[in-house]
Amino acid sequence: GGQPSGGDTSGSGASGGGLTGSVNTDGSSTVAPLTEAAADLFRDEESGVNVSVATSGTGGGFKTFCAGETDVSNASRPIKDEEAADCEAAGIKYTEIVAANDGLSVIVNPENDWAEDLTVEQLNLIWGPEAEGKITNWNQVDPSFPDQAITLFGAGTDSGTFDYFTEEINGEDGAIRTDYSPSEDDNITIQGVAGDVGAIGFLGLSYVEENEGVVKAVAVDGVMPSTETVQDGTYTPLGRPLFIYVNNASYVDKEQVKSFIDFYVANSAEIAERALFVPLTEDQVTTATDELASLG
Amino acid sequence: MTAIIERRGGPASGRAPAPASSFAGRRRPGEFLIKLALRLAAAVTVVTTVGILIALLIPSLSFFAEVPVLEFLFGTRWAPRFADASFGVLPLVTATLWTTLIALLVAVPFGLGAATLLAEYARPRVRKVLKPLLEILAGIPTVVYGFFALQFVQGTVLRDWLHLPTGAFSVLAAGLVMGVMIIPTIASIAEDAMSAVPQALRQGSAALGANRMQTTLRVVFPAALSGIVAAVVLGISRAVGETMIVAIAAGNQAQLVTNPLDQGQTMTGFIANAALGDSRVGSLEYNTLFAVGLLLFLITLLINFISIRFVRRFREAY
Amino acid sequence: MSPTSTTATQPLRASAPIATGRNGEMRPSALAFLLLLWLSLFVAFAVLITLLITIFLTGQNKLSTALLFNFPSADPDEAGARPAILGSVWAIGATAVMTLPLGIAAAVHLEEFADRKRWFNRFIELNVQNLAAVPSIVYGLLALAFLSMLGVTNKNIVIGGAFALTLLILPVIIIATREALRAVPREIRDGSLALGATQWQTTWRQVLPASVPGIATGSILALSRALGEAAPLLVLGALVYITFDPNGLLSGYTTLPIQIFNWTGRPQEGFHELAGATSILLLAVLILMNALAIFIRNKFQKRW
Amino acid sequence: MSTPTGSAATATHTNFHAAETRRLAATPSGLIRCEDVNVYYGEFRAVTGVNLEFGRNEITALIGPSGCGKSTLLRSLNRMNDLVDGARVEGTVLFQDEDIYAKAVDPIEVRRRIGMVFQKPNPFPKSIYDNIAYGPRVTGMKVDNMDDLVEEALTRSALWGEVKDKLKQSAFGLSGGQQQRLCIARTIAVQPDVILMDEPCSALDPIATSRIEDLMHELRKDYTIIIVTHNMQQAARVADRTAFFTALADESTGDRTGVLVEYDLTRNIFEQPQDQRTEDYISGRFG
Amino acid sequence: MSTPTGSAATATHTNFHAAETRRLAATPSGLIRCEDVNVYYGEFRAVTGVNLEFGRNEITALIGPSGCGKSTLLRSLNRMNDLVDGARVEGTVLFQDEDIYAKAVDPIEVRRRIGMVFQKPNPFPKSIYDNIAYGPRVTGMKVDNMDDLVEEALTRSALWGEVKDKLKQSAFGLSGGQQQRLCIARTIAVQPDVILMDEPCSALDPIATSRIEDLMHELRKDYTIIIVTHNMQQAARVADRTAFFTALADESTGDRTGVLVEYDLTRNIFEQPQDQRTEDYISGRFG
Ligand SMILES: Nc1ncnc2c1ncn2[C@@H]1O[C@H](COP(=O)(O)OP(=O)(O)OP(=O)(O)O)[C@@H](O)[C@H]1O
Ligand SMILES: Nc1ncnc2c1ncn2[C@@H]1O[C@H](COP(=O)(O)OP(=O)(O)OP(=O)(O)O)[C@@H](O)[C@H]1O
Ligand SMILES: [Mg+2]
Ligand SMILES: [Mg+2]
Repeated sequence: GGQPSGGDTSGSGASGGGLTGSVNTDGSSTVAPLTEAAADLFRDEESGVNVSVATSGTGGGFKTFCAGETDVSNASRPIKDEEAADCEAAGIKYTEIVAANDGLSVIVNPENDWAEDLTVEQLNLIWGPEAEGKITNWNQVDPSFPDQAITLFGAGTDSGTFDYFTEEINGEDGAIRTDYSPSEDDNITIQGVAGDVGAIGFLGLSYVEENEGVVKAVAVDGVMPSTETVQDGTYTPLGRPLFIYVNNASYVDKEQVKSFIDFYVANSAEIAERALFVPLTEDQVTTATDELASLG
Repeated sequence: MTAIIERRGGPASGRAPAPASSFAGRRRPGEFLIKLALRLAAAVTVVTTVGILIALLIPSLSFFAEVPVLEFLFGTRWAPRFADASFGVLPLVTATLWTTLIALLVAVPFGLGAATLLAEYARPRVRKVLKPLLEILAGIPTVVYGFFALQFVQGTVLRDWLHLPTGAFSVLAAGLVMGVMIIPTIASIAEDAMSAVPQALRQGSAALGANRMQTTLRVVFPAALSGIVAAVVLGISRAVGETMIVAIAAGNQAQLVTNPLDQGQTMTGFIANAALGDSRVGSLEYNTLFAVGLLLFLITLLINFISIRFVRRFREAY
Repeated sequence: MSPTSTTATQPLRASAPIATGRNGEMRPSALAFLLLLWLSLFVAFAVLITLLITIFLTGQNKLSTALLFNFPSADPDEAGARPAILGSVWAIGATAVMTLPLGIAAAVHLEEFADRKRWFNRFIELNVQNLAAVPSIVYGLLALAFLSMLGVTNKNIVIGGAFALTLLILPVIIIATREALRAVPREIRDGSLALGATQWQTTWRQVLPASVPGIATGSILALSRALGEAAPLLVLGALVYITFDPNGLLSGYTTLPIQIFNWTGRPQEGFHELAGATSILLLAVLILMNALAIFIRNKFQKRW
Repeated sequence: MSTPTGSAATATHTNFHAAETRRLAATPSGLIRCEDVNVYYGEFRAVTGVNLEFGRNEITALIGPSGCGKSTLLRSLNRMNDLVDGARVEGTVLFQDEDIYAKAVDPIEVRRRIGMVFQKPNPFPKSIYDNIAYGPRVTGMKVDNMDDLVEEALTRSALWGEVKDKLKQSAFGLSGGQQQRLCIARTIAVQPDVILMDEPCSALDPIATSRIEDLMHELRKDYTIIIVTHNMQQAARVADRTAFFTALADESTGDRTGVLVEYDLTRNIFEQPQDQRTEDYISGRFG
Repeated sequence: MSTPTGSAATATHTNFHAAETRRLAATPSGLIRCEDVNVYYGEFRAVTGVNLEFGRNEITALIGPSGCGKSTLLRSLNRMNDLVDGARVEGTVLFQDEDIYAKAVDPIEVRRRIGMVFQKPNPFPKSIYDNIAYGPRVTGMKVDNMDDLVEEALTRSALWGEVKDKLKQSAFGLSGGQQQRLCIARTIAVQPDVILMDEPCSALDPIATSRIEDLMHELRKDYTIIIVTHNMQQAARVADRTAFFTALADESTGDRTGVLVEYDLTRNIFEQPQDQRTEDYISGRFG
């Protein structure tokens, strides 16, 4: 599993570079800790820059982003076509940067000793729209499972996590049974699963690692989510990248935004570790650096 | 003595010729402007109400253009933001009813008990200490109550201590804590109502050989009944409108709640949870928020009017 | 029998002693009733104390100056609530500045000038009572819709939150102020008017000064309610991580209840402790405000 | 400046009804006796050193200027002061030679036996019937037939004829005078020995007042009545004996406290007051 | 049943001070004249058809049982009733032959010219000095030296000696009688022509009462005074003329309304009342 971040900060450059101004970010609450960690570390370099992180969800973030309100949008899934169209209509040009990786994890109650490894098909059986009102007991998922009612918890509909999970497991963005307990607050999901033997839920890997013993992760198609399995790509289909979208104009025109984003990418490993995410691979770092370089 | 205070119409001057203007009004434009400003300030409250109505109605109208009113009101499946959307608000309403009912079961007896103690038994000095202490309960931020309900009441008391078959959330836990929060509201109004019962009635009862309990139950309660009803009704209104406790502790699954140990999403819980994300202005999701808000507003409006009626009745009685 | 009594019909009962040894106030039913009443209060206080203890146990580790002076951070050991504290100050300050003059003016109009015979004034009264019981989240929706209509897309600004909070506590302040004004005896007004003072002079120079303690008490209580409110601000979208001090009405901000709400939603236990510590802080402030209000009420409120 | 010196008699005609129709002993029989009674409200001493006996089947009036402690003393005779915060009685109040403040005494029973009628009629917000039945019910009286009891109480208080057809209606529908008689009926219903009345007519019009005064004469046959009144002519009309109180300023503190100035047969108080203060009061020089 | 019939005279001695020290015209000079005045509170008519003239530099007393509309009428003389919700005056009230309810009349100015002193002393929660200075300040009087004005007002109201060393202290520190004289001083300070007094002594003790009565005699030299009182002896002592009011029940509605029964020189009212109701009231048969 991943290690909680250490306390040591990078602080490589001389602090107080003299920049001022603000960097406004909004978007996924899953990605928010990543950007916050970046801002934490960045503050040691450029204490004059105000970084703010709002958490309207990935979809909500894109709305303000495409209205030109924010410089950076945090996203736990790629931008959708309609959202891109909005940006285009508003004349907003942007760059997508993968900032870290995450293993979207399926979790169950620690006392659940039957569902330790589920297939994508089983997950689809449990979570698909057709399951609504029908699949209510674990023994319907697999006859060998005990007679135990299933209760479901998961991310709220505005989150990228929701979009990603529905896309990957149910084959269509937003397609999911509705008789589950959606929450924009992942910790509520933890509470839900921890409080119910028959519960199952999904959320980011960091929550699983922080709540060992409270909830436990389920292997998907035989692979447990972890830094390694996510980085080496074996944890599929739920291993996923986390994104930040940078407003090109902001990057070019606002020195503080450029400085922050450059810092973000340059220190991605440390930032990811601090925020309990899976760091970028070498290739991903190179790609991101190149993308930025092309902006000038 | 220096006659600084001169007599204007004294006998010395005889009947002073009284010109028609002797009382003529001084013009006081400042006074007029001030009164106008005050009136405008008062009118702001009306503007607020109109604002609420407009703010809720316009998105709601767009909402009802897409979703028939009857389907909204009587539908039993609430899944507004899913691919397979449906807009039956009854699940939210049932959850609201449950949390409200449970809250009242706590707040009414305890609130009335506390009010009776304060109004009928406590000496002024004791009351002076107890009442503010009780009011702290109403001052605790509801976020704090929410986590108390979720972690302590639901997690520790209901699950660990009582071993009740309940999950992570329940309308029971939310309702119980909400009830505690409402105790001071009910106590305060009920106490007002009881204190408004003239001392003469208590004395009359005591002079006939009734003890305090008899006086309280048989004279003061009936006499303060409308005020007590008003207190309960206002308690209902508070419970229906409370947001953070239910958003945190009642759960987020919109389902028809039949068992208080189940989770459920209330109307306010839905609005709060939906608002945590950010819906595009004008989208159906956004309008849904306001349709539920409108329903909530209308329900509390109705309740408030009932409560105001009863308050007025006890104010008028004495 | 008394020799002076002309019609000696005093019945037998006259000789029954009154020293029965019993006491009607101490009948079992009466004692049980009293016990129930005390129980009501006891339950309420028991919950209060339990709540305070659980919060304290959660938050005690994180009660430090770091909480007061540090910015939020992705690392719970470094995070503090500084922007939330300042944000609360800004939001409540702006709310106070907007709502106090408005609320007091409206109350003065209703109590001192309005002719209750006019339907409009009666309607305003009714309306204020009703607004006082409108759920707070509805005010959030109102502010959301209002800001949207103005075309403001970034609703995470001090003035937006203050707007919602102002409308939320305006009726509370109006009602409290009216009560304070009503407590000033008629005689003071009559005395002033009989000297040839105008109604406004009477209000401004006699009634308002005399009701300052009552108004202050009500206002502090109303503002403390605003300070603890989270729901309407949540609807406006809440900033939770800012690395700067809110510094103006258009500045981004977060408040203590929102910060608590957010931290409790984090995976790390450390953030939950922070939420507990922040709750302690918020509660301490609220209880202090309550105590101040009660102090003012007891100390300065004249009993006429 | 003007010192009142003239002596033009007013056209006042007073009827010493009580004195004229009854022969009274020089000293009362002492159904209730106050011995050195002081009454305090917290630190403040409202009544000081009262020694007074009230005669059985007599009407005794307490008169005196406002604030001299008449009501306070009256309430201490049936322990109604127990219900007032901070009120405290020193000295002895004997009822049938029993100390009503003794430990073993049930204050509830004291109040049943020594009933009270108040200044403003205070019917309960119930029906006329229930107003009367309330006392017997709460005191747990054994009542064979409540209807009879209600009828008798109302008859005794001269109200039966007026209300017999609307017993189930709210008592609030009655006129002020009827309400006051209802309160008297209510008191009678629990079979007290003594009825205390604190300015029972001051909220009533002349006709209602005169009906109550008539009623008091009736009731005297069976009850002992102690009445506080502001209206001296009323005292003269109804009372067998009259006690005059006034308020004295304490030399040290400046606090005013009520004292008994003079107590005598009513006619004596009004025609040959022994104390100058009594005479000043009776003649309207203050009050 | 007892019907008051006896005629034993009380020991009452009344001093018709006013009548004895002054010769008065048979009809008053009419500084204020009420013509057919009705006063309503909403639908309820509290006072009906009053015709009355108040003489310049005279003291006129209004007496009558509680609720007969004395205060209501008094307040309609300086438009204090304007401030009571629903109160409405019909008929004409003339002050120096001007209709004070005419359109062009400023009620504020009416109240300054016709001052008022109330039942309960109502000093402002300010210093003694500021209590006096308040009126001149708010009415915008041109005052050369406020200190002199304050001194004179206090002197005229016989208070200067008692308070001259504590002008800056709160008026609440004064005794009730001093407070009432302060209220009179406050009224004098705005130079009114008439002073209305609504039971100014009913909250005061005998000594304070007598000081106020003395003061009224002093003030009569410069002011016209109209006083409502419950104390008939007070009316007899201070008033030049007395008006007796009572409350009549309306045949149709049963509502009671106040009417003027009799108005005459005080001595006549007390010694030769023309109306049976006046005599009944004066002799204490009700009230
Ligand atoms: N509950 C109380 N607490 C404190 N002081 C009181 C209380 N009741 C009365 N007093 C004071 O005790 C004194 C005597 O009051 P009391 O009411 O007995 O007078 P009273 O003779 O009945 O007057 P009145 O004729 O006005 O009814 C007064 O100074 C009064 O202010
Ligand atoms: N503000 C008011 N609104 C409605 N009715 C009123 C109002 N003030 C007085 N009244 C009524 O008008 C009538 C006359 O009242 P008013 O106060 O003038 O009587 P009063 O002669 O001064 O009595 P008292 O001797 O008790 O002072 C009464 O029936 C009273 O109830
Ligand atoms: Mg009394
Ligand atoms: Mg009056």
